[in-house]
Amino acid sequence: MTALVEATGLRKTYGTVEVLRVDRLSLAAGQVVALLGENGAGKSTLVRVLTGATAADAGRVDLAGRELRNGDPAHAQELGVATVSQEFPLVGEMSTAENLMLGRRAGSGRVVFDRRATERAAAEVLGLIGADVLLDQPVSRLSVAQQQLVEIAKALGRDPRVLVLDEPTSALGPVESRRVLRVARDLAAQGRAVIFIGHRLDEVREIADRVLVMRNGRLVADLSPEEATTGAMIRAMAGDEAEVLVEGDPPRPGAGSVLTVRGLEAAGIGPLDLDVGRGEILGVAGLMGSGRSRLVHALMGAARTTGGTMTLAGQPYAPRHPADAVRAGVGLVPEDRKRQSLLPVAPVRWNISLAALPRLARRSWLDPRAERTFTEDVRKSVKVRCATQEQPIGTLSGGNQQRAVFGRWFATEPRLLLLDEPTRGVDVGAKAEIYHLVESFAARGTAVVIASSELEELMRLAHRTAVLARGRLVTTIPRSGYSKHALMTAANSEGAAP
Amino acid sequence: MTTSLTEPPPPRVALGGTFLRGKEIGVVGAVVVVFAVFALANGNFAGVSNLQTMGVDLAQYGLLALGVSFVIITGGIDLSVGSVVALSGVWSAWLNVHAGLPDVVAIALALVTGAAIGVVHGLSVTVLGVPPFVTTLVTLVAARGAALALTEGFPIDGVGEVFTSIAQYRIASVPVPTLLFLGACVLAWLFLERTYQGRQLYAVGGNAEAARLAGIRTRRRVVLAYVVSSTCAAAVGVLVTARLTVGQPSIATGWELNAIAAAVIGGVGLAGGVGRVLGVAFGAILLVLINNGLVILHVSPYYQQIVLGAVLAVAVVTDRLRGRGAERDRR
Amino acid sequence: MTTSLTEPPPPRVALGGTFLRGKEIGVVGAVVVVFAVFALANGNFAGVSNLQTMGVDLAQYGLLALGVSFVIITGGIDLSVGSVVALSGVWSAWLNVHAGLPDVVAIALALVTGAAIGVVHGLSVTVLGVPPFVTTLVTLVAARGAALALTEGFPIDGVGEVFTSIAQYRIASVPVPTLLFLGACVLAWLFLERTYQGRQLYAVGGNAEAARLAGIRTRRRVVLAYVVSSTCAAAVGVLVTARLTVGQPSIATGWELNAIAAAVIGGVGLAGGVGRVLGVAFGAILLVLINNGLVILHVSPYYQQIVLGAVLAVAVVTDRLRGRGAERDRR
Amino acid sequence: ADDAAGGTGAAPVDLEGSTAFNDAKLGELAGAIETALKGKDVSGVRVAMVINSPSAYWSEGRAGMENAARKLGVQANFQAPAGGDLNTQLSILDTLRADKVDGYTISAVDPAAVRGPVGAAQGEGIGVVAIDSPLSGTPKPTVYLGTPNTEAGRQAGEAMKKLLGGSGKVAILTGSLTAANAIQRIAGFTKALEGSGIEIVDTLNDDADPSKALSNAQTALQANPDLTGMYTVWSYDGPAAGQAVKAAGKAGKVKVVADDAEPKTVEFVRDGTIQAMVLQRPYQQGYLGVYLLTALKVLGEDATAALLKPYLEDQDGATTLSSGIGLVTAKNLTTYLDDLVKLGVTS
Ligand SMILES: Nc1ncnc2c1ncn2[C@@H]1O[C@H](COP(=O)(O)OP(=O)(O)OP(=O)(O)O)[C@@H](O)[C@H]1O
Ligand SMILES: Nc1ncnc2c1ncn2[C@@H]1O[C@H](COP(=O)(O)OP(=O)(O)OP(=O)(O)O)[C@@H](O)[C@H]1O
Ligand SMILES: [Mg+2]
Ligand SMILES: [Mg+2]
Repeated sequence: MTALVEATGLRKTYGTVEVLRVDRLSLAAGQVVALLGENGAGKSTLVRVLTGATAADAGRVDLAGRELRNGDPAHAQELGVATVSQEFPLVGEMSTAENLMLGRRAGSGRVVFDRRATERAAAEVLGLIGADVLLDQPVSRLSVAQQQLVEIAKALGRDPRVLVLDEPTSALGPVESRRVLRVARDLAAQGRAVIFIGHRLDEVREIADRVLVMRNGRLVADLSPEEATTGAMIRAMAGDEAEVLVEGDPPRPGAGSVLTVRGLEAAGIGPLDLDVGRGEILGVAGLMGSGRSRLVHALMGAARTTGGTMTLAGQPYAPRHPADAVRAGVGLVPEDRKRQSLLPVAPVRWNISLAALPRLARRSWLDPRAERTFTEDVRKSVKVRCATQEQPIGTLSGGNQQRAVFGRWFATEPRLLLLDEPTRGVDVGAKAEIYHLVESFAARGTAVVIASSELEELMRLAHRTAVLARGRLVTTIPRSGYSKHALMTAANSEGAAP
Repeated sequence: MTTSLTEPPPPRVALGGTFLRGKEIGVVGAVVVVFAVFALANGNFAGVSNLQTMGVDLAQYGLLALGVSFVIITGGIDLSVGSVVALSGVWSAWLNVHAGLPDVVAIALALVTGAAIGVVHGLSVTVLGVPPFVTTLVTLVAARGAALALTEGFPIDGVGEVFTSIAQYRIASVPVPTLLFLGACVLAWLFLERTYQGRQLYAVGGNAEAARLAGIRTRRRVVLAYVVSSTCAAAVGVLVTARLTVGQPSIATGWELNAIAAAVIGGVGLAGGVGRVLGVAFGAILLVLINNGLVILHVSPYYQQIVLGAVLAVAVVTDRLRGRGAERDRR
Repeated sequence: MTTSLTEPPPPRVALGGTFLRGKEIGVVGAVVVVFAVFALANGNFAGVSNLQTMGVDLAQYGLLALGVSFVIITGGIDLSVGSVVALSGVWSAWLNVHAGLPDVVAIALALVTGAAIGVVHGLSVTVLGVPPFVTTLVTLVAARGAALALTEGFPIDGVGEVFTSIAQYRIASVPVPTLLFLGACVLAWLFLERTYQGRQLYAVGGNAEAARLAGIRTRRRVVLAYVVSSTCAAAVGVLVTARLTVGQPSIATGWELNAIAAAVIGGVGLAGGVGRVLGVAFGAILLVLINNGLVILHVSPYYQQIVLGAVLAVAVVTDRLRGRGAERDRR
Repeated sequence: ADDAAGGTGAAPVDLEGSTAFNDAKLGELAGAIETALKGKDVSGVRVAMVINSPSAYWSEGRAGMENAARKLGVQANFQAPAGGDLNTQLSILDTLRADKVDGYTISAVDPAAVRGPVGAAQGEGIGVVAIDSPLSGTPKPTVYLGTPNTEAGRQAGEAMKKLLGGSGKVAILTGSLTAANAIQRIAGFTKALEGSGIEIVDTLNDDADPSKALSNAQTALQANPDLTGMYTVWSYDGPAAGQAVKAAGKAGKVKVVADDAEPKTVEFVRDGTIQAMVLQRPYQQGYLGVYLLTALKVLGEDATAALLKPYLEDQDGATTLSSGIGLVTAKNLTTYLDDLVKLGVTS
């Protein structure tokens, strides 16, 4: 076995925090290596250093026997590295085709841009993962899942010797995920090296030839597939004291209805009816683009509704703006963290207190000390790992950002909580924690609507799951009727006849 | 269900508090250095009467910069302020002299007109979706045109007592305009740092979509920002007319760039969501100091702009070099 | 599990290809309407010799707008172009008259100086990380100052033959500057739409981090954009000097706003990553048409700016209202 | 064929130029002041000259200021608001007061607007002399050293009337619609044309941009094919008009009267494209300005007033020390240029 990736003495500090300390790392060709760790453990930082996206403070990286110029992604690419980044960097205003071929040249010319050849090459690249995305649309019009597929195809198209997948399936449904995993396996079989970062342990077990675990910026475990049981992985990630339990049942729902929806119509969805009771957790399943996100947006008043009526806690509810929804006691954790949730350069404190500000203020006036204490409490309750509350939230790891967004809405103590892909990019421990939080809210009477691509998540959390197809409600499956098969079959049905 | 997650490690860093504030340290430092240098070079520079002169200039540039900062914080830009200064200066004089309204009423009406211009800007940006740059560029042209049309080129002479006393009165030898500016700074600070609407302004600039989904009435906040900016500009127009004692349509040409420059030098980010009153005020002070210093040090007018450019360049570059240590590797 | 993957994409979209192009339709339409109205109102407007006058004006504004567009496409801004025009105009005249260099050498050196200014801008933005607004603002002040210092306010008379013939020659009755502008448009179009480097410029403006991670040398692209902008400005400086036959330090004051306005009206997005040559050219044409039309229709000088503002407002707002149908429901 | 004929058109014979200005009398006055200052220590005197905009026009005045300062041995500094900004000029005046200079001459962007700072300066015993445009309504009356702009405009109008033989269409080019000097000259020009058959068809503002001036001039020729005259107000407007007229092949057919003598204007006068220049003597405004300020400081107000008395006129309600008006045509151009060399204006 030849080592395709060799790293020694890597160090990286932000401010005074050392986030990476890896003395030796050697990755062989022909293997899928999974990299595990809690949110903020330093996984992304490690692969960013390996791929030149971030300059290390010290250390040396060799790719296929040649030393990488520190912090030079172009050089890494020359050496045969391709990366699927966690926050998929795409050029929003450019077409999908050009994004897929970004920084590369299709056709024969080196100077003259060949649009047709580019589109042909792009279509081919998309074919590698069987994705079906319009090539000439600006990429900003795609859904998160589609963007993630584009990002994956973009990396595969480079025909890499070393492929880095940083949470490649976080926004994908089960079918697409499976396809991506298979492609990764195939590449390894062809003698490439694949680094796979993920928080879904079943995926890791399915794909990995070797499991590396990180904690606080260090490599703390190196497991073979046989050693890598779920328990062992969790223990390695969280330290010995941790005992994470993801299984379980949600608390029993209370009596009484919180939200009733009749004949709701909005762009591309409906008409559909829904009921969510006190303390009830309603799952929403469906394929990519089936309208889950638009449903929760319509419930939040963030998308214009064109028909139907709603009542919330017995009162007529017709939000025309999310502000109306917030005032009525509704909260939304959107699916696209970067575009829809974060104020990236603002401190963690601002991000957490954002939705609760009006109620935190006394007649408009904010008391900074009260805000700080309040934020600190919330931060602790959702366990955001950060140096201080004043740190820009953009510098936190992805999972910690997601926890902060959760904190934002938990702080408003909503009557109805809308969750769109809520645990995207969240580590197992935190996921359990978030499930726990959702359940504790439900236990206090909050109604929860949770739209998710992860069937396990719905099966674990939801009392009932509504399945959408083409914007219409196909069926609602009770907890007793859960199985992956049942959910998938319903999602693939044609939807109610118009 | 027994989940006992590891608590995050104790906060090891004192990054936070200083991270944003660091931007302001740069300007404040530059102000101190420039002031010291000029005061050493000419003893009269730090004299009371020169400080008063600078105070009046500061009131004008500073108030403008303060208003513009509100807009920039929401992620917009306001190019119209110079022209709005001219229009409001002429308009208040016209109302006072030609329409015969009492001084105070004329001034109030000029401010209201400024606010109305801000409302138009805000609605154009939020409801029509015309980019801020274009919206306010139209006003840059049109408001200057209106000022010119109102006077047909002739300055409007004969404004009343209240105008002149605004410009001439001093309280504890601080000129009234300077006091007004200080007051505006305090108000702006209170609003931006101590009310939730102020925070929401930053949120809108930081990420409008996230702000909207968090239940913030983004349009209202944006409109508010433009109203503040135009009203500040209108107030500056009144101050300038008070100082000149005539309504002159040619005043304040190009001041929008000064105002934006003061804000940006003071650490307000043009991308929106970032910036503080302290920085803006010191940005304006820096510009006023340099401009005044060039005159009092007898720099030839043909070389003043080169020197101004050089001083700015040095200030900006050292600020960057200092800041680079803190946030290396972001690209 | 063999399931048909994604839902079929929303079929209603024929938007794609025309979506961006739509922005340009607005300006082109406005140009046609304005031209028709003015030509009907005064027969001389569409006469050959007035078209020539407009052609020369267009060469100046248009070239400037074209250069600035490069910078805006990378997500930056260039406020210095007006001052660079002045500096290069004076500098080429100085080299020619006072240093006694041959005309062509003087012109070439002025262009090289322009390019050098662009390099400085580019490095300041990319390496030092000084925001583009601040970087070019410093040059706005300093380059104007240099032009003033070079002349001490006194125009430089006596430029050579080559200068004057640039301004006076016509090929098939099209003035040389206009031809130069058209040539520049074709080159810019080829570069931006038909070369990889050009496409990479858009990528850098659209998402600099994505471009960097894709292995694009973002800094080089950004530097290139500033070089193009400053060199265009320097060329305009030479053209203006050629037209005036003297090097005048006070030319082109405030032209940066005209240039940026032409670009933005032509659909170049200030956030970067968006914009086409066609739109920029028509944006510049629109401004030139209106400015010239106001004179030729004898609009009172006191009302010209109001009318200019009103025409712009109408053009921009109808454009938006038209565009809104296309992309409703995004907020 | 037309072009050839137009290009050789000579200056009309009926226009009588004059280059005397008021140099003789002002030279006398300077001598008187020098005599009075003899034996007094003037080395500590600091004066300033504040102009309205840093332009070519003022380099002659600056030379005068420097020559006078050298001759008397006083310190003089030269100040200008960038871009002719009114408010900046006020700041400059206030700053000079704070700097405790002994006196300044001022060419006000707007005479009404500088009343405040000038009053404050006078209150602190700083001598103020108005140049280029008169001040009124200041606490203490100021001497005005210069030419009434209205009068200059009137003379331009008279010249235009003669050139056109009493009828025609005229366009005015100006750098500002708001600056006092522009307003007054245009007013004087308009006044002179009243009652004649000459119509002012366009007044075009270029906002102090020479390139816009040229474009305006060209457009004016397009817009009015029957244009017969142009009056240009700011210094660079003359060359702009000359060039546009020449390029249109209308030299000699469209008569141009220009204020100020930029080199290019002089060239155009020489080749007959521009028929007349209406000139001031900024040199004297700089030169004698320093003398007056020094006298005010060293001799005191009363003694200075006594010295000045024989030379003062009353014009436009201001006490005027006229620096004269010149009308320069192709015929007396050389005399004018030689005089400048004699004064020591190098360019
Ligand atoms: N630009 C930055 N500035 C400051 N700190 C940073 C920056 N980028 C990352 N960090 C810090 O480095 C640590 C490691 O982050 P990293 O993104 O590598 O975590 P991760 O293991 O990928 O987590 P996740 O699973 O949540 O993606 C975190 O504590 C994060 O806050
Ligand atoms: N405002 C909009 N304008 C145009 N298209 C939209 C809009 N909102 C969503 N879409 C598109 O409609 C499709 C379905 O949207 P939605 O996001 O609701 O689906 P989803 O079930 O949540 O699937 P996903 O997994 O993609 O999030 C997506 O392809 C999305 O790109
Ligand atoms: Mg990560
Ligand atoms: Mg979704």
